[in-house]
Amino acid sequence: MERVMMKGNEALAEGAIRAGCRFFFGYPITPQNEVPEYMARRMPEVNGVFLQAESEVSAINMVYGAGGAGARAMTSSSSPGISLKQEGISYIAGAEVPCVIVNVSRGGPGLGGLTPSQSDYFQATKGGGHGDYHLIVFAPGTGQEMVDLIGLAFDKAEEYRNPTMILSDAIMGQMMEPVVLPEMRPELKEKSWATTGKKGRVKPNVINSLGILDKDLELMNIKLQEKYARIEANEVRYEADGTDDADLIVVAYGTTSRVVRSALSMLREEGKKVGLLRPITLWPFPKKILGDLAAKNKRFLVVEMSSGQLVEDVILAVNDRSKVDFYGKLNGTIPTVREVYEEITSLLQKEGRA
Amino acid sequence: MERVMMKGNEALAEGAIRAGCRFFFGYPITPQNEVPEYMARRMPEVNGVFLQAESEVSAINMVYGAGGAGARAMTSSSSPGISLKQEGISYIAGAEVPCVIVNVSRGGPGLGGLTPSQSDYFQATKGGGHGDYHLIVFAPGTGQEMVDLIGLAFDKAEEYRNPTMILSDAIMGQMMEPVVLPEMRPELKEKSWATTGKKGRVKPNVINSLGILDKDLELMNIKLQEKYARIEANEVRYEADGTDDADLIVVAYGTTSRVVRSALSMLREEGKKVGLLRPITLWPFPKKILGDLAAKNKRFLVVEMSSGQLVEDVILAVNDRSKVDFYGKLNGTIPTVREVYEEITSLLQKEGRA
Amino acid sequence: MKKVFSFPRAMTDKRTHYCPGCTHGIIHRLVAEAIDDFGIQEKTIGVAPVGCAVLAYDYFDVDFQEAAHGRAPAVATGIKRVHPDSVVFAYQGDGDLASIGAAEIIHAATRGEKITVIFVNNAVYGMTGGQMAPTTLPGQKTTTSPYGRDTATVGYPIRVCELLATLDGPAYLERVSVHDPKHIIKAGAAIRKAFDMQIKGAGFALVEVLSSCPTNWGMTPKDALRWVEEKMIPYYPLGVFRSPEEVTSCDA
Amino acid sequence: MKKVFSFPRAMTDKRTHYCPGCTHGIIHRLVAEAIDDFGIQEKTIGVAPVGCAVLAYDYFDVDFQEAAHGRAPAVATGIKRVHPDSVVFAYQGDGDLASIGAAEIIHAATRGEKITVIFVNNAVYGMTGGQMAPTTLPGQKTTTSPYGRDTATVGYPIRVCELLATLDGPAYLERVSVHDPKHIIKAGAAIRKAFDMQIKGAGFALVEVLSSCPTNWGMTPKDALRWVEEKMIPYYPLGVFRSPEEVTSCDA
Amino acid sequence: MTHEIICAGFGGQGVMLIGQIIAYGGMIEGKSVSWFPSYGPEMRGGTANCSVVVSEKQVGSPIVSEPDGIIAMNRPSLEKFTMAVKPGGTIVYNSSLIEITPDRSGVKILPVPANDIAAELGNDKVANMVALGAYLGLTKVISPTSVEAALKKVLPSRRHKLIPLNIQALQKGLELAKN
Amino acid sequence: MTHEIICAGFGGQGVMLIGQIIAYGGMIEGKSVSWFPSYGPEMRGGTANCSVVVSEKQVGSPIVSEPDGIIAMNRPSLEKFTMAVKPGGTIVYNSSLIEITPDRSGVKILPVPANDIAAELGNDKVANMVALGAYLGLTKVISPTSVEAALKKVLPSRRHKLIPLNIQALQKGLELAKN
Amino acid sequence: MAKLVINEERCKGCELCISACPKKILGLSEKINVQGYHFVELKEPENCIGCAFCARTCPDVAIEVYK
Amino acid sequence: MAKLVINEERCKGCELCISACPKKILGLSEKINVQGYHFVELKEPENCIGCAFCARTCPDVAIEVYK
Ligand SMILES: Cc1ncc(C[n+]2csc(CCOP(=O)(O)OP(=O)(O)O)c2C)c(N)n1
Ligand SMILES: Cc1ncc(C[n+]2csc(CCOP(=O)(O)OP(=O)(O)O)c2C)c(N)n1
Ligand code: SF4
Ligand code: SF4
Ligand code: SF4
Ligand code: SF4
Ligand code: SF4
Ligand code: SF4
Ligand SMILES: [Mg+2]
Ligand SMILES: [Mg+2]
Repeated sequence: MERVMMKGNEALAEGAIRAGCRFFFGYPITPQNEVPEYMARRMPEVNGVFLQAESEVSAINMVYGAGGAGARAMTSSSSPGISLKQEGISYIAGAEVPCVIVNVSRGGPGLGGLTPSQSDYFQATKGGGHGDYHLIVFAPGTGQEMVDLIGLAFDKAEEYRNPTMILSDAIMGQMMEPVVLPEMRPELKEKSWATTGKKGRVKPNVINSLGILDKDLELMNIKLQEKYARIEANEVRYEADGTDDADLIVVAYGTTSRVVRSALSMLREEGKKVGLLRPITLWPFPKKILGDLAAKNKRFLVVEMSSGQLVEDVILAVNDRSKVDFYGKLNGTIPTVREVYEEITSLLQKEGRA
Repeated sequence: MERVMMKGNEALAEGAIRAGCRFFFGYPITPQNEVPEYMARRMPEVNGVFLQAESEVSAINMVYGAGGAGARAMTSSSSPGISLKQEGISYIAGAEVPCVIVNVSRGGPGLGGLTPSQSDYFQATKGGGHGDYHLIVFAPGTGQEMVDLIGLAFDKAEEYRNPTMILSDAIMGQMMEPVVLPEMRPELKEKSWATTGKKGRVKPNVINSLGILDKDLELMNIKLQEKYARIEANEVRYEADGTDDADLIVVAYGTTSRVVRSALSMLREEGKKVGLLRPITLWPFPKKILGDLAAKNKRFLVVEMSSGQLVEDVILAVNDRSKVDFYGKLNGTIPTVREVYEEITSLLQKEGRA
Repeated sequence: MKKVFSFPRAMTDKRTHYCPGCTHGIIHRLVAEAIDDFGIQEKTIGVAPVGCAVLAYDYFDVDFQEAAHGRAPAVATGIKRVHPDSVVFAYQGDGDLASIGAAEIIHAATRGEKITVIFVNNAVYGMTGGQMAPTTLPGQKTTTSPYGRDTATVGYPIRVCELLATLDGPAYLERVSVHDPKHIIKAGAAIRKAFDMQIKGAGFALVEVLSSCPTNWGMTPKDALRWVEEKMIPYYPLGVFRSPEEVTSCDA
Repeated sequence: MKKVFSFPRAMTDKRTHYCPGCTHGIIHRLVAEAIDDFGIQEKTIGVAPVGCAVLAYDYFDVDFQEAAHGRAPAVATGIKRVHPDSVVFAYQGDGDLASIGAAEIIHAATRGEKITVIFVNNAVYGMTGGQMAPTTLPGQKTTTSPYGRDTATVGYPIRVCELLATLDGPAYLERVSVHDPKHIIKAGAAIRKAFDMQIKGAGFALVEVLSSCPTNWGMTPKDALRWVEEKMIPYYPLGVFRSPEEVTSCDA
Repeated sequence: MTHEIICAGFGGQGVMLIGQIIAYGGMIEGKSVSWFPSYGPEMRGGTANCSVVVSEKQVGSPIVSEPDGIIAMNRPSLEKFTMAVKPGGTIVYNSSLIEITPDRSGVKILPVPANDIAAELGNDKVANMVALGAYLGLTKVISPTSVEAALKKVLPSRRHKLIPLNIQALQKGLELAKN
Repeated sequence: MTHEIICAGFGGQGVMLIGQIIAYGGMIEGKSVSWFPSYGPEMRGGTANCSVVVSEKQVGSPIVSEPDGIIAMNRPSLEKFTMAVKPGGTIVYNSSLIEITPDRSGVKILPVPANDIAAELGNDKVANMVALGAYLGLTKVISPTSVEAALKKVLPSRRHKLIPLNIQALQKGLELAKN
Repeated sequence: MAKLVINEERCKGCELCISACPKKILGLSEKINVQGYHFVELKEPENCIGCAFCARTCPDVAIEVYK
Repeated sequence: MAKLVINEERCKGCELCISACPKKILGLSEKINVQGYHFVELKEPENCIGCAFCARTCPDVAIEVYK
């Protein structure tokens, strides 16, 4: 297959289309504008629909409608816009409508800035909306993963009838890397549960998240929790690089994992035993591997662009079995390779493993 | 002072007024309707403003305006409405505007139901909106606390220029208990930072959360994080009941703490050594006391109406020092005293402490 | 003997949860009759609002999606774009459509989205217990305007048909009432036309139905209908605000 | 010699970040002149939008609050209710006001909120790089309507003044343009009037200003002004859509 | 000592009110109290009930699932809560509208023709007070004087003229309990 | 071997393009590459730069903070990045517009009168290619043939007729580097 | 003469049909249905003209009309 | 004769004043300012009538007019 250079956002958009997405509803916001702009050009070519909604709130509800009607539908936005979508996301999760939500996140809180950020981690993984629900959250770390994970996001959304999210950022979205695009998916088959018009069915299909009788709501939640347990059992994805012989394992995802990778390669050249554990799914979180590594007496350093969010999940995963250090950069700046290199070096020195 | 019986929601509303709140912006949603309805009757009597906004989104932005202009302003809603406010809340936190947000939460996700729930815990404490920010979150456990904590919420909001939240639920809101109302606060003094019109100031006051130059945003976040550290150091509140001699400590807040209290009093009558640790502030979280208790070899059981949210903070707090069990009820039902009693009893038996 | 009037096929036999005498029931029936008339039950998809009609999906025997409060036009848009040959209708209250959902309805209308909207204006938030709606009349008492709606501080009610009629997108806009049999029949005709517009692909169609809320108005069902006639109609004049004929000239 | 034209006192001397020839700058100046004229600099509070004018607070020497995208009317409402004697104005773009903020502007208007809104209609999302706005003309190419705005699928532009004129709340609505000196002077008068309305307590006032975006339209500043005159004005006719005289009769 | 009660019936039968009276009365007597309403799953109409707790200690759960006693004003309510009553507890039910007898042992059961007595007193609305009187006669949770004081708090002043009638109904109930 | 470059200049000087050409060329030569744009804090106008990484291994950080070389097309860019260049690295700058010389030791420095040469070639726009040629001449990150292949990918087909001119400009740059 | 079929279980006794009937021949029953409502009855079947005003007015679609 | 004070550092060279001037006496300078723009100059001061069209059109409030 031919490799082409594409911006992350455009690679993601083309990846979505090749995965069968034909309905895009979005609203402009930097740094994700390449996604809707690409879709605006491309959707008409594949007989798909690009529609600029009047707001993010409307966009997520259009996705809810289209996803409920059986289509592969998606929306994309950036942090403030994703906050506006929280009610809709909670509805989609409750009604078990498959769809994909992309957050090309930026620095917050508030209006913030356009720099990349990882401070929407909690919002994405713990549920920024109300109620007990989970998105399956993918964190691409390469241009190729922008393509591959959006395809997977659509597949998993349908398999589990669950909204999935791509959590990316300004760097992943704006960066160009070579990618190999997959073939266009053949037409998708109809979903038996979707709102298509009854078309001879005895019972109408109803998409909702209402549990007005107490028991209904509990049953709805039990069903959701059972599904989440299945997802946690089957859908964890991560990359472990040099973790086997490492004393110190750095945990990082997305953009920071790239910076960490550069720093680690400098350190390995110096003969340091360091490794990278890169969660690819942020939810379900790679708890088990971290627990296993912790049991082998590894130490951990979490590097992220936030005041400390991912680090909580790492601590919960390793719990009493190991030590977790944290190196965070607040929104507005990006950790440099040098900074991470020095952080690790000083950590190794402190631990006497240098 | 005279004790009067009031519904929790009305007690809270009167408490707000007596704390000097004169601006209420809200939108109807069950089970918090008593709050705006009370305000609609009461505000004109105290020369205050009750305004029904066109939506929750608008309401939170009116609060941002009014709070930025120097007033004691509040809004209240319930879970789906609180989700809609997430962008606004992130702005308010970023711009450091004091105000109070009330969530009389209900069962989710999605449209859900009207039963009480504690599944908005993560949203309230970890930031449902984008970016690294924190609300100071109070969880009243009695009618009296509905009155007292809203007053405190206004004071702390101003002291730290930070939004605060009252996380309550359908039960706390609808229940009547005797309360003692405080005196009406005297007029509040003007704030030097508020948008009042320049009135002779040399520099205009500007309320915003924009950091368009990279460094600005990092500085804004550093300032916020420093403030959060101060709040964590000074504003933790909890109630410890019988924790000194207890082997097993149940951690619960709000409605579930009431159910737990009933179960514990049954168990204490049986001579069981059990105690209650009730966080009153959910953020900042009473980490230290939990850590200290854990160090004394106590065991913990977390009871909450969710699939497990508070429990994560408890585990993070006790970390490697103790065992934490979990008993959760999914949205749609409320744990009964009997159920909690039995859960604890069986736990004590398992641990051989019965 | 032949049936003069019978139970519509597009309705289920579930008893509704509406209060006695609430005209939501009449409007449901008119919608079901329109679906029957056009024989579109198998390709109709409804969108339920958050409001007293939240359980509408229980009463219609067609596919349904429950929308978040105010977002029915957006949800309907999503569905209609996926199934352009289906018939998609949204059923919304006045709080839902004219307050929290004001942006959604305006934009669905200006987009000329090929959907049918049944807009039930009962001048109050029914489901949540009678709070002020954007359509609450001046002076009207509600639980959040306990001293009567004061236009000096909270402003004026919105006339939705008039508002939408300033847009180029809508194909059909009419305001009707269901306060007596004659008007019910006219309302039925309007609803039928609004479905017909969609079936013919003409564009966005909305019928505003003046409706009663005896419970929150604190009236008997009969008095409530009189209130619709005597108080609401003068503020919300009945009539056609956009007709397909105009649309043709508009497109030209 | 005496000054015929000088730098307004209500503006700071910061250089703006606007593109060369962008008429946001002219509109800023007209607002500042109105503030000067009425001598209200010490009691004026501005609300900045999210849009190219996001940094407006840097350019006016008055208190300011930055609103979330589309929510300036709500923020202005909050401020005005707290300080009823102050003068509160919101400055909004067309994406901000007519798209994401459609509900907020309609409700501020129907409430008769005593604020002044300066609505800058440049038929495009300037700040985010030229996407389609609710005011983008039929056929107009933007980054999200790359084949030209197709009214059959994405509908028609919204005429904001006409829309708001159906409401009872507004005291003053006018559409102006800044494409030449004559119209700039008229625009200044309208903006002054919109502030005067508020000072006099008459109610909600909005001035829609047709404005250029040379950068995203891909034109020279001069050509962009010609485009305003030749393309925008025919779709968005200039004029008064609600005047204080009407209001008086309306209140009576 | 903690006493937990459920008052249940159709909307309009005044069950919420008698619950509030007990709670208020308890408060007046210096006890800890709570009152919690619960409306049926149907959003409008249907049955309703409230939980009341009166205690010497701080009230824990305001939701009563194992009541010391119930006051059931209609049949669905009686059926729903009969088995929940604690052994040794009390069941007072409105025999004017409920033709069955509760199938339960180990508890005190008192049928009260509340509507009939209220009709005799000339006002259907006070049936709830008859039932309350009977319940208080059996359980003594609060004293009749506290009821009178509570009524003044619970009823809006424009309805204070009805207090004597309510007390009369209460007395009728108290008497029934004596037998 | 990993080579990291920053190309910087005014918007409109084509610095993004030459960055993309290097990245594309690297890809064509089978290497791992990344390109990352950065616009100044001003939302419009002003200066811009891009980071390019060409490596035998998987590319880590796409943001270059210690470049092996820079191509600076205007003075602010040169001033900003001069000190960041790694010891032994390369600085190519547009001496047509930059009247200063970079104050830096331990690196190769090549002033290139890019605009003047471009003007000679009859098209101001190819100044960037002159600078690129010089840079490639010094560093050999990618081969000139790869540039030609990359141009075909990077330029939209309607502008392919300009490729010969661009190659000509590249050659001029390469020659400058030889001396 | 027309015939009315009243679904007593759907009726909520709102009386709207009663006031809509031009012949004033409808009235509430003494009996109550499972929902707890006094339902409507055709008091003078012989006078029914089958105009279906009652049916069209009924919010609960509790009346069918035959002629 | 009127007098123009042009703030060269504020000017962005957009040329709007040039086309607004009824006397066509404004033009861009050869020089550039700190912002990098060729700023505007009054080419024929003697012909300026002080109408201030230029000033009113300038988006950057770079011109003041005296008469
Ligand atoms: C986001 C959100 N806000 C508020 C509510 C609460 N709510 C439910 S229905 C309703 C209003 C119903 O009024 P209307 O739309 O007029 O319908 P009606 O009940 O009168 O038919 C509201 C505010 C909600 N469910 N979700
Ligand atoms: C919630 C949210 N959505 C989207 C954006 C991105 N955004 C910034 S400005 C803007 C539109 C600006 O267009 P307009 O209001 O017309 O103003 P202009 O720039 O044209 O003056 C958008 C969509 C945002 N900041 N926040
Ligand atoms: S509350 Fe009003 S609108 Fe709702 S069902 Fe009852 S009468 Fe109808
Ligand atoms: S992008 Fe358009 S609207 Fe924004 S500053 Fe530039 S010209 Fe003005
Ligand atoms: S059909 Fe007509 S006449 Fe007969 S009962 Fe109904 S309304 Fe009366
Ligand atoms: S209108 Fe229908 S529900 Fe009402 S009384 Fe008549 S039959 Fe019964
Ligand atoms: S004042 Fe008038 S004449 Fe003089 S330069 Fe300006 S526009 Fe021209
Ligand atoms: S209009 Fe202003 S900015 Fe534009 S060229 Fe003239 S003086 Fe300069
Ligand atoms: Mg309504
Ligand atoms: Mg614009």
